[in-house]
Amino acid sequence: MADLSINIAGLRFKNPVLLASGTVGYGNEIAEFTDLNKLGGIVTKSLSLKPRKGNPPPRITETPSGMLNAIGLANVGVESFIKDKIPFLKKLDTTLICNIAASTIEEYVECTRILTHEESIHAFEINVSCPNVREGGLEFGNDLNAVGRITEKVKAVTKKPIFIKLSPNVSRISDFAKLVKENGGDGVSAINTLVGTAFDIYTRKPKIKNVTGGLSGPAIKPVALAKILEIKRNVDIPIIGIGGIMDWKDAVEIMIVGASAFQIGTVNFINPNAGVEIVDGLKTYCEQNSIQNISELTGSYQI
Amino acid sequence: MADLSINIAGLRFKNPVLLASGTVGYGNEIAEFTDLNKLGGIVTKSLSLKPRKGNPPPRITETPSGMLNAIGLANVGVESFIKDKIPFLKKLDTTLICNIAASTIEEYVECTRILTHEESIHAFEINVSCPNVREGGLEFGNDLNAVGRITEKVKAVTKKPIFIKLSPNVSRISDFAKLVKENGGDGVSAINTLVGTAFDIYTRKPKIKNVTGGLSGPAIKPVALAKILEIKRNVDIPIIGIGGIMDWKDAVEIMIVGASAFQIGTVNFINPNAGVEIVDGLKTYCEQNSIQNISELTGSYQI
Amino acid sequence: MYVEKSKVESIQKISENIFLIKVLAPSIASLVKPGQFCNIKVSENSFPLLRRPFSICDVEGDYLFFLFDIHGEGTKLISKKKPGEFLELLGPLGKGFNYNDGYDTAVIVAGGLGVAPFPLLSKNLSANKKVISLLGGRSKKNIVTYGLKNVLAATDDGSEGFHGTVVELLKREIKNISKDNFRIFACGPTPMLKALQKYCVENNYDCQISVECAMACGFGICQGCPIDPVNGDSYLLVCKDGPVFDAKSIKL
Amino acid sequence: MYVEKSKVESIQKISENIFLIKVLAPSIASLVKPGQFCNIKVSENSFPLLRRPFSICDVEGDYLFFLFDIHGEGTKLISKKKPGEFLELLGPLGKGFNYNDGYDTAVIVAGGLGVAPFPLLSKNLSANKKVISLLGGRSKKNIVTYGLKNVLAATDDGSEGFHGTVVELLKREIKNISKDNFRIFACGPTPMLKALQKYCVENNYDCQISVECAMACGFGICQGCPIDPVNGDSYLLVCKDGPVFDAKSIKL
Ligand SMILES: Cc1cc2nc3c(=O)[nH]c(=O)nc-3n(C[C@H](O)[C@H](O)[C@H](O)COP(=O)(O)OP(=O)(O)OC[C@H]3O[C@@H](n4cnc5c(N)ncnc54)[C@H](O)[C@@H]3O)c2cc1C
Ligand SMILES: Cc1cc2nc3c(=O)[nH]c(=O)nc-3n(C[C@H](O)[C@H](O)[C@H](O)COP(=O)(O)OP(=O)(O)OC[C@H]3O[C@@H](n4cnc5c(N)ncnc54)[C@H](O)[C@@H]3O)c2cc1C
Ligand SMILES: Cc1cc2nc3c(=O)[nH]c(=O)nc-3n(C[C@H](O)[C@H](O)[C@H](O)COP(=O)(O)O)c2cc1C
Ligand SMILES: Cc1cc2nc3c(=O)[nH]c(=O)nc-3n(C[C@H](O)[C@H](O)[C@H](O)COP(=O)(O)O)c2cc1C
Ligand code: FES
Ligand code: FES
Repeated sequence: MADLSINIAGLRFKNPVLLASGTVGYGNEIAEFTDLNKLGGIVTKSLSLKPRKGNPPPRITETPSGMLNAIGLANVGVESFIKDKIPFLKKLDTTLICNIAASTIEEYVECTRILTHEESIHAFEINVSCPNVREGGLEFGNDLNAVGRITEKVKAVTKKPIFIKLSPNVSRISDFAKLVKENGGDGVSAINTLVGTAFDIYTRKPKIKNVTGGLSGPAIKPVALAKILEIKRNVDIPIIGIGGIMDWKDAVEIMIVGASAFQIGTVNFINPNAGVEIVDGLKTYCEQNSIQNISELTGSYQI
Repeated sequence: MADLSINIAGLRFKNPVLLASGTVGYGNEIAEFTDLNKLGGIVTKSLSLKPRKGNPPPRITETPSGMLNAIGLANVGVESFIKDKIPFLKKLDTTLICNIAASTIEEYVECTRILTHEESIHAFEINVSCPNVREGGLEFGNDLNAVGRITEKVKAVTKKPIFIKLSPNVSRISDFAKLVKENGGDGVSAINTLVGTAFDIYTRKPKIKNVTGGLSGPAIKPVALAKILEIKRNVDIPIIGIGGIMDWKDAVEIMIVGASAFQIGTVNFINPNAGVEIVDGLKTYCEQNSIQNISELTGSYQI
Repeated sequence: MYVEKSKVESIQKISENIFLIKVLAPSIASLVKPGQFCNIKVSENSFPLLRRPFSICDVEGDYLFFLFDIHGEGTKLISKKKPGEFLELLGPLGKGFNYNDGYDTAVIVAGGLGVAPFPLLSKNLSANKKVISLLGGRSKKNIVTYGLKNVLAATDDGSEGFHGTVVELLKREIKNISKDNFRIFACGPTPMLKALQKYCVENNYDCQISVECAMACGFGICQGCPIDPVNGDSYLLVCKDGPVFDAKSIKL
Repeated sequence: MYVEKSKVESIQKISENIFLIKVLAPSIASLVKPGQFCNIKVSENSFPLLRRPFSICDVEGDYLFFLFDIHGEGTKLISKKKPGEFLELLGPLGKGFNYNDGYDTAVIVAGGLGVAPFPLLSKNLSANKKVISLLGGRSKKNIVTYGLKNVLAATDDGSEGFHGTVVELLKREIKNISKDNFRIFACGPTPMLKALQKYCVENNYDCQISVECAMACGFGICQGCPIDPVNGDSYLLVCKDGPVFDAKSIKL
């Protein structure tokens, strides 16, 4: 029996299968369809200090082998998260990662400072793909300096592992991973969605109200793999791979190019039991290929 | 009867449908399946000064709604192009754009200087997504300065229109378009392929020998649309839209977000008559929607 | 809620572009309430990628019925299913109609394929309730009466029944109905629902409407389907808090 | 060369995983030479995106035959086609076998589904030519003799015919054959072709091999299918310059 457990920054995951932020809410609805205790971990919907209403509809549209979303980081805010959502989450036997999104560096720090006291939260994922209100809406995620500073300052207020979730909409993602490492980050999550859009050819209006949205799903898998490979070849930091994983085969592929663990997003909407099926698929793959420990797969590409 | 003709930088195209560089060779093979004279234009395979053998196989692989290629700019070189390929191309009644790829700025200039004497070439498209040998393999296309300088220097040796083909693998593509404009470029072609990869999960080898390749096809359409829209909203320069167009509906969409003309690539491999079918589809669309002149569509989004 | 691989029992073309499909789905069938829906994976591969939401039209024992028209690629693929082939259902989803108490006459107001949820509602209404079904469509061939009782039609082109919209038909009929203690149940395109909502709010009529919008998951995890409530700062979700809402409670 | 929407006439399961499909394609059928192929769009939507290349197995009047096994999603979709449904063919593509003059005995050497192009070749060989068909496969069920003459089998597990590879079988049989003026025609997996190529080059046997590789367009516009020639600096294209090559002329 292969050992599927993995270890990142001192944190143990029972297997490398995590559910991605924004694609499982706070865990309760998807629990109707799947056994969350069988998964390596859950990353909660991006939290901001105060509740956010999010963008007006339409928020989503399908594209070839993908979807665009512009949810607008709708979330209940830190306070209600602790009061209303943690009680369900703390009962789960899986690793809980809390994703934080903010519009100022101070807000990232403040959220982390408050949430670090919650025992049931094992680590933080910092979503830097948010517009920076100070710099007039430019994304933190495209700004090397900002990513470095966020890592450093957030790290200063918590002893728990910090993963920085990187934007793929940059020329060299490994430069960002390098800065995360230099500033004490414990790992990177890659990738967030690609910027995309779609228009109705009769009304000439955007199919999502926000005009642009984030592209996810199988369409982006080749890009995610290339970004992860680029990080792996250039920076020695644990990578949580994300992007277009639909089944265990995609999961193996993302580990081969460098991921220590991975997250599944869009597939949850189509098959809410996908995570558990991937765990089973990985077990069989490991057995058939004489892999003792799944971490042997990480970065095992043959180039 | 709607007027499908368009005008970019003083150059007239009988319609906005062009065949993309690298997806029609030098026109002769595809002519077996379609009437090239019905199209707005043809962009020839990237030419370099000397012939290039290109990358070893495998060079292509399918991905969800897309494909990866790493042909490696295999081409016959400028001399053989003039001798062996121009004779066929000059007989066509369509606008001919010659695409140039090079590893040094001097090579771009030299190719243009030679080719500008060929009467049958109406314009040049400069492919800046090539590794810059001087700067150790970094892409010109990710380097603002290089794109500016290439535009300026190439422009200096030809009176014909110059379109710079932009890389999508950057944070802000409109910054590049701005530099093209400032340096006298006549337009931008957007987008080239996204960097991607794919691995075999049993051999753990890359599915294309070059490891990474360029992602094209419907999967990238949402990204192409967002990049074109970004340019349109920020820079006043003609845009030739490229990326994932499969049919006339996609073509209308790309014009709505800002393209004056567009190129079709991957679809030629699947349906070599796609260009002519798109011309027909555009005609019908224009008639049904009372569009007198197809250029009315360009940038006609309702946001 | 279940994910159920459901065998197609039969598929019937009701009119030019409209189909009724019957599938075996015992687990879901045992739970359904009128007004609920299933989110359906129409293919075994990733084209199309997302599920497609469809109202549960009717239930017969272990079988579910869906009524649909060909809209795009997803519905085209369903229309080509043959008996013995499969659909993958996720459901039953959403809150159904609140139809048990507090009124004597059920007034169904449906536009186009908005009739879909009403055969089951009609069937499940207790026998002592009166039902009137007002159906609107562009033309005669868009009027689907499958499973409905006491039907009056309205067509835009006058080819069947009342010449005009179904909301106008309701306004005409209301003088007969309004003597009763009635509740309106409505489903259809958003412009129709808007007109109906305005009319019902102005007249303080009891009205439940079933709303459509783009969906990804269908059960509350993607936040893709927000709708603005009349009261409150945060959006409701059409898939989880709806698709049926009190006409007074939401902004369309 | 044509793009032809071809109606499926019949589809037949030859063995566990192997199918023979017959389609109506008069324009293409009128042009085909043995060893050519078609690039086939297996669905009407963009899944899968690219065409799939298949050797033309046989021609009967206006009909073409293809022999295939289920490999991935594309071939799975073809295997599910029903008579009356369509495939979109592009072809005939590539250069076929050079089989007319200069020899008396045709020695067919095929590994697995590499038999595909040989029924048509066998049929088109002039009557005065002798044919020997050597077929290799993992096991008995992988040996497909459809349309072939004078068959000798080789299986890896010995369940049929010679116990060993088809190249080993050729080496054994060659003493009977080599008295004749013969030409070898081969198709199969690359490792088999490599072994055969080595053997033929060493012995200076006349041998034509049909090569497989990933393809996008199939007619020379994508440059996706290069193969290294023994002489020359630039690649050849499998789709246009091949798929049949003289064994001496290419590096495998
Ligand atoms: C709760 C609910 C119940 C529904 N019940 C029925 C029913 O019983 N019968 C019926 O015929 N239709 C029903 N619809 C509409 C049906 O879901 C769409 O017609 C269908 O998704 C179109 O898919 P397509 O692939 O054919 O079209 P496409 O246009 O190709 O779909 C593209 C995308 O747009 C979305 N979309 C397009 N139109 C709609 C729409 N009107 N509503 C929601 N999403 C849409 C699809 O989900 C898909 O992601 C219902 C919708 C909802 C939300
Ligand atoms: C000239 C030529 C003739 C062929 N003739 C036959 C034949 O007569 N019968 C038959 O069964 N098969 C034949 N093949 C192989 C056949 O094309 C592949 O089995 C088929 O493309 C697999 O598609 P898939 O979607 O089922 O598999 P997938 O693995 O899902 O295909 C994924 C991608 O890989 C490519 N690919 C995978 N395997 C191959 C391969 N071996 N060769 C080329 N491309 C591949 C496909 O084109 C596709 O782009 C031939 C190939 C070539 C090049
Ligand atoms: C509807 C939706 C909402 C998302 N919300 C968030 C979010 O709140 N925070 C975040 O960091 N990522 C968010 N993401 C991005 C995903 O976590 C993931 O990075 C992306 O979808 C790529 O993975 P996939 O292709 O498996 O979906 C969201 C994605 C989707 C589709
Ligand atoms: C096989 C292949 C070869 C290509 N070669 C070139 C090239 O030589 N020069 C170039 O500028 N672009 C090249 N491209 C990029 C296309 O011109 C186009 O920008 C890209 O494919 C996106 O368009 P599409 O999605 O319609 O294919 C190539 C694309 C493909 C698929
Ligand atoms: S459709 Fe996903 S939350 Fe409603
Ligand atoms: S497959 Fe496109 S050139 Fe050969």
